[in-house]
Amino acid sequence: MPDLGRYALEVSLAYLASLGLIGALVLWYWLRGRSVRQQLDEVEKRRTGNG
Amino acid sequence: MIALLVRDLRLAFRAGGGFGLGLAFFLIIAVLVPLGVGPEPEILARIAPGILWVGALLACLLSLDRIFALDYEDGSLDLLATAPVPMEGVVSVKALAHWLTTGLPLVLISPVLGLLLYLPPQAYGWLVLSLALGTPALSVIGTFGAALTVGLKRGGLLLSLLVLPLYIPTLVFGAEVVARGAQGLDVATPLALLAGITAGAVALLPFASALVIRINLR
Amino acid sequence: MIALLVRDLRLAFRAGGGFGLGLAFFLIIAVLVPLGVGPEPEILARIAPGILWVGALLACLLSLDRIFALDYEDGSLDLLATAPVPMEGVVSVKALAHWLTTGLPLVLISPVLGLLLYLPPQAYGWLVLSLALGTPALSVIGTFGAALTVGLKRGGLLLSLLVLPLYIPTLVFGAEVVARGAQGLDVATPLALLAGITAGAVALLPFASALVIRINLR
Amino acid sequence: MGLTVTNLACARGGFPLLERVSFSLNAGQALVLRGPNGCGKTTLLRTVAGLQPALAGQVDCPPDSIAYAAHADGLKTTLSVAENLSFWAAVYGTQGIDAALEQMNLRALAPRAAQNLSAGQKRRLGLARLMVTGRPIWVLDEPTVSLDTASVALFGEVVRAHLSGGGMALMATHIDLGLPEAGILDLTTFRAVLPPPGSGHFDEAFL
Amino acid sequence: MGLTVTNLACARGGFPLLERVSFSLNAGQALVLRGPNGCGKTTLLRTVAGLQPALAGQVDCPPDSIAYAAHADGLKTTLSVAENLSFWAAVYGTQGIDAALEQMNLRALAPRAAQNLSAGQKRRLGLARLMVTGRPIWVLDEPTVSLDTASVALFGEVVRAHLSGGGMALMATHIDLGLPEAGILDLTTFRAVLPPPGSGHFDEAFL
Amino acid sequence: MASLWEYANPLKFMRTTDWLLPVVAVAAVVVTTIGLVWGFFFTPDDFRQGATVKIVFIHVPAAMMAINAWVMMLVASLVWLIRRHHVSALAAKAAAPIGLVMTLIGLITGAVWGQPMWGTWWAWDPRLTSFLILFLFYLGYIALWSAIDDPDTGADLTAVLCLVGSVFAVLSRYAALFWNQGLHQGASLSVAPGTRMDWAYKAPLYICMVGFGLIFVTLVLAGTRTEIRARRMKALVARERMA
Ligand code: HEM
Ligand SMILES: Nc1ncnc2c1ncn2[C@@H]1O[C@H](COP(=O)(O)OP(=O)(O)OP(=O)(O)O)[C@@H](O)[C@H]1O
Ligand SMILES: Nc1ncnc2c1ncn2[C@@H]1O[C@H](COP(=O)(O)OP(=O)(O)OP(=O)(O)O)[C@@H](O)[C@H]1O
Ligand SMILES: [Mg+2]
Ligand SMILES: [Mg+2]
Repeated sequence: MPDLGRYALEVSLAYLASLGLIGALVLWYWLRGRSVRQQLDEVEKRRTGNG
Repeated sequence: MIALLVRDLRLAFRAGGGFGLGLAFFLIIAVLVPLGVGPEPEILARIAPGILWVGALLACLLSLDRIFALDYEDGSLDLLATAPVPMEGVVSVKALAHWLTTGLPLVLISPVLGLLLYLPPQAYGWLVLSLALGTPALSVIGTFGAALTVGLKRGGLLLSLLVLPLYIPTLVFGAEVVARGAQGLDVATPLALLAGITAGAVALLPFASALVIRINLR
Repeated sequence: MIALLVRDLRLAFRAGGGFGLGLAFFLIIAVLVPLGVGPEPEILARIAPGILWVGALLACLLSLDRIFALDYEDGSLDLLATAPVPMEGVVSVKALAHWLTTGLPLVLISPVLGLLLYLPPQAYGWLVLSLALGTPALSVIGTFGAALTVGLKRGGLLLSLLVLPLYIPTLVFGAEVVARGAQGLDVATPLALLAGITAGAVALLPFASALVIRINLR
Repeated sequence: MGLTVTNLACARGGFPLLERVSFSLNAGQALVLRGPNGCGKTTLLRTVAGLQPALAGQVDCPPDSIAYAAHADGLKTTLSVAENLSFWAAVYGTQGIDAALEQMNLRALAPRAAQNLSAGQKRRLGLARLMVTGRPIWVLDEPTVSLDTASVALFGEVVRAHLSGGGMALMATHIDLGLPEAGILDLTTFRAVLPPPGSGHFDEAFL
Repeated sequence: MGLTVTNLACARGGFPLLERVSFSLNAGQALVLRGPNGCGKTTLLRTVAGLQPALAGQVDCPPDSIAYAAHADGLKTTLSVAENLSFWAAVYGTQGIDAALEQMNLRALAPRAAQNLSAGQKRRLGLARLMVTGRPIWVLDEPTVSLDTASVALFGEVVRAHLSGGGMALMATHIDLGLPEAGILDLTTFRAVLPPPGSGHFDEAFL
Repeated sequence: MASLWEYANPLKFMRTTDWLLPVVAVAAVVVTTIGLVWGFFFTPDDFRQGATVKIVFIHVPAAMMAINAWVMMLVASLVWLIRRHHVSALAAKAAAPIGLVMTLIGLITGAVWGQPMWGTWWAWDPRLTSFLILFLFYLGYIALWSAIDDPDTGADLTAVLCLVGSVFAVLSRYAALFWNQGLHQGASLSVAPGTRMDWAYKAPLYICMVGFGLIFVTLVLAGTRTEIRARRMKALVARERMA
């Protein structure tokens, strides 16, 4: 851990907040992507199954 | 009754945005004012309480016209009037839904906007508290105004005209709480008056609104 | 085309108020701000240009959602789209009608409100001139926003969210003209920029609005 | 335990349209109101439903027994068909929208948003609402507008089932509903007659 | 000099409803579209009127020759009947609303605000609008909704007069219009067939 | 090479991104980690700004990507309006939330940085102001997408909004500059070490910029794939109901 001096709070806050936001965004894209893919697979299966 | 609340909240969300829009409008006001007035921190800090309260009031105001208008236009208001729910209940639920989608988010985001307008740190608590106490009154009074103008085409502007004078006491006391808080003065009196207005409005206005709606449906 | 203008103006008057309501809203803003901010003349004089411009902008905004919404709901927009008038013309006429019922009255009454907010005497001319130059842009841009959101339920707040950022340049230059005028500085640059924005918006945006309306009617 | 209307007079826009309308409906009966456009059918139905006060006469029925369906359907366009129905079921405190969906042939449309329905499909949904109210007296204003023949027959079935369950129906319409057993009331005979000019007092205009 | 529709395919909400619709109308002819609720009549009429793009095929008619009347009447409720009509006459650049008022039996209602009309009276006003457009091809979506029998007959007369003056009419309806001479096109046979499952490409969903 | 437009075909796009996405994703993670670790742990403190200078490694790439994302949406919208390639419309849709988050990160890191440097969380400096305005544009764009049901209508309307909005965003930027210059502030606040930044900072900064660019590309590709699937699913479900 580098010595952040008297700005430790600010710097770590900036890093944490940013990484948190990016993480949340990635998580959201990933979860939504997965759920849509599963739903689509289901629909495709139903479609070819019936046909 | 709960079904009605759920429906109204659901409609607000479906229609794109829900919470988001009131918030965004509030944010935009906080951006526009400095753009118009100029960026000097002293001036902005001085007018911040007033501007934030006026902004909250306008954000409420802009969403009022849809409280009953949509239900009136598609005929559901007629149907609700013949349904086994008292009109007073319908009106209160509508006001509650309006507050949940508009007032509450404003309360929660107001500190961020205080930041943008250089609100002094000691005033943040009072800002949140005064908005939390005052916005229910805005919703209830607004519902009354919406009930008065339901069925009038282009009710939007007329509605503003009717409602804004009714909002004045809430605005004055609310802004006063924040302004005094910012200067470190005693806030008890305006706070009590604000609470009084809200309590009175919530207790009595639904009856007036229900009456007015019934008259408008005739 | 003239028939459409006449009809829109007539509708605005029938619906109660016509000119009156936009004015009243503007007036109310000018009253609310001192109530929220406090009565000190120096502060008010300092913020008057900005507040007056923000007020004009909000008064325009409030009446925007009805530009197309009523015509869409009762089906006349469909019928107009099949009538022998170009959609660009319809859109321009609507913007013109909106300006005549909202922008123009604001321009005319603004000196009175300047008085309420202690605007310095030398700024009155600039206030009227800048509003006269700027409000047409507000109407045209607003018409574009209204065209984008026609047919969306609860378009009101979404419309504000879309339109207000587009209003920013007009607001900045308009308020700057008045602020500089109040301090006796040179106003040529912001005035020219304001005129440029209005000219550009009036010349180009109707095409975008017409395109968007056609898409929305599909 | 039915609907009795006695000597009803009703007005719209402040001036009287119908006078001395009397009829009664008992369990299992249906009555169709007929009359040319503008004769006051909608006005009469709104008065019966309690949405506007009567000029004179009275409407007797058990409290909370009327379900009213107007020209407009009262649909929320952004909610799905099922959501629209469940909402009304919850308001009226009844359970289960399945029977209504089934009988009005809306099952396939259940998850579709109401704004994506055709005119006739919207109307079917508006009528399905009646079935979840659980109310005995149906007051319907031109129920079969925009319906195709199959749907009109469907609607006839539904009304018949409602009647045979002890319900009542009061309907205004211009076209044939496929309900030969329903009584018919022609409203032209009840037109309000204005007092002869000059006879009256000044306050005659303030009815 | 007529309306020719060739191999038209149209879609609503992004997916196809009708395919290979072809018909043509010559001066003096009328065609009635029939089909169950939701089969795509409104969609077809909107496509013909040019309000939405066709998926395939084409609609040939002289420019500016179509007058369209939708489910909604497009009335301004605060304007009077005469003002509503004059507005449309001015938009279409024709003169005189008297004939239209006369023929749709609206003379007595002329000074009345549109919001004070009954459902059927509103509809009559909506139909009177067609007569002031001066357009040869009328495209009508359920024109007789809410009309009483007398008004339907009146409307039949008006259409007949229009046809005998060389006009054309394309109408969708579920009920009898009293126009035995009109051709009938049943839309059920033109339903769009989906490509067999699995056959298509992935991008088949992006029409 | 075949025409670039081939990738506008959804099927082709899906096939290509099947292998491209993992590659870009791994690259994004690796590059960003290198850049941030280098920046956070292995850079000296600035003689004036102390450790806060480390914020630059997030702040500047995020601010850049916030602007670039809008430019990319503008290009994609134009492609959609002119050539009507569905993939580009959906790519614009997928890019908007990323741009929004990048803007937010720029704002937050800037605010956190401003507190020690300027003694205030927020100043109405023209650059900051125009960034806030960009944030509003993103909000409006996303709100419009979410308010419209029909996908093609949504694509058309948001594309027009993006076009018109871009013009006004540029205008706002000049307006903000003008506005503040008129009031003689701004300049004194604007610390611009970029001009005399030395390589000890520049190298990790450039790496971070590339890393953020790769993150953006990864997320856009993933988001576009999701949107394509969602679109197809919607169509299939609607057909099923119709049948
Ligand atoms: C909320 C506040 C802030 C916002 C919205 C913001 C936004 C921006 C933007 C848009 C850029 C341009 C990126 C580019 O053109 O590539 C930028 C660059 C930069 N910002 Fe900030 N900033 C903020 C606060 C700060 C603070 C407090 C500092 C430091 C004291 C700072 C230092 C820098 C530096 C060093 C650069 C890159 C060098 C340059 O282009 O001049 N920023 N910021
Ligand atoms: N404000 C008003 N002033 C005068 N007359 C009015 C007013 N409002 C409505 N009317 C008239 O009152 C009558 C009311 O008709 P109502 O709507 O009850 O008719 P209806 O029998 O339902 O007709 P339809 O079959 O066309 O639906 C109409 O003739 C209408 O013109
Ligand atoms: N967004 C959408 N997604 C899927 N289907 C849709 C959408 N919008 C409309 N539809 C369907 O497309 C069809 C369109 O019907 P249209 O309005 O053309 O019918 P119509 O023949 O005029 O019926 P009616 O006789 O009831 O007026 C309906 O079945 C409707 O459910
Ligand atoms: Mg009626
Ligand atoms: Mg139809």
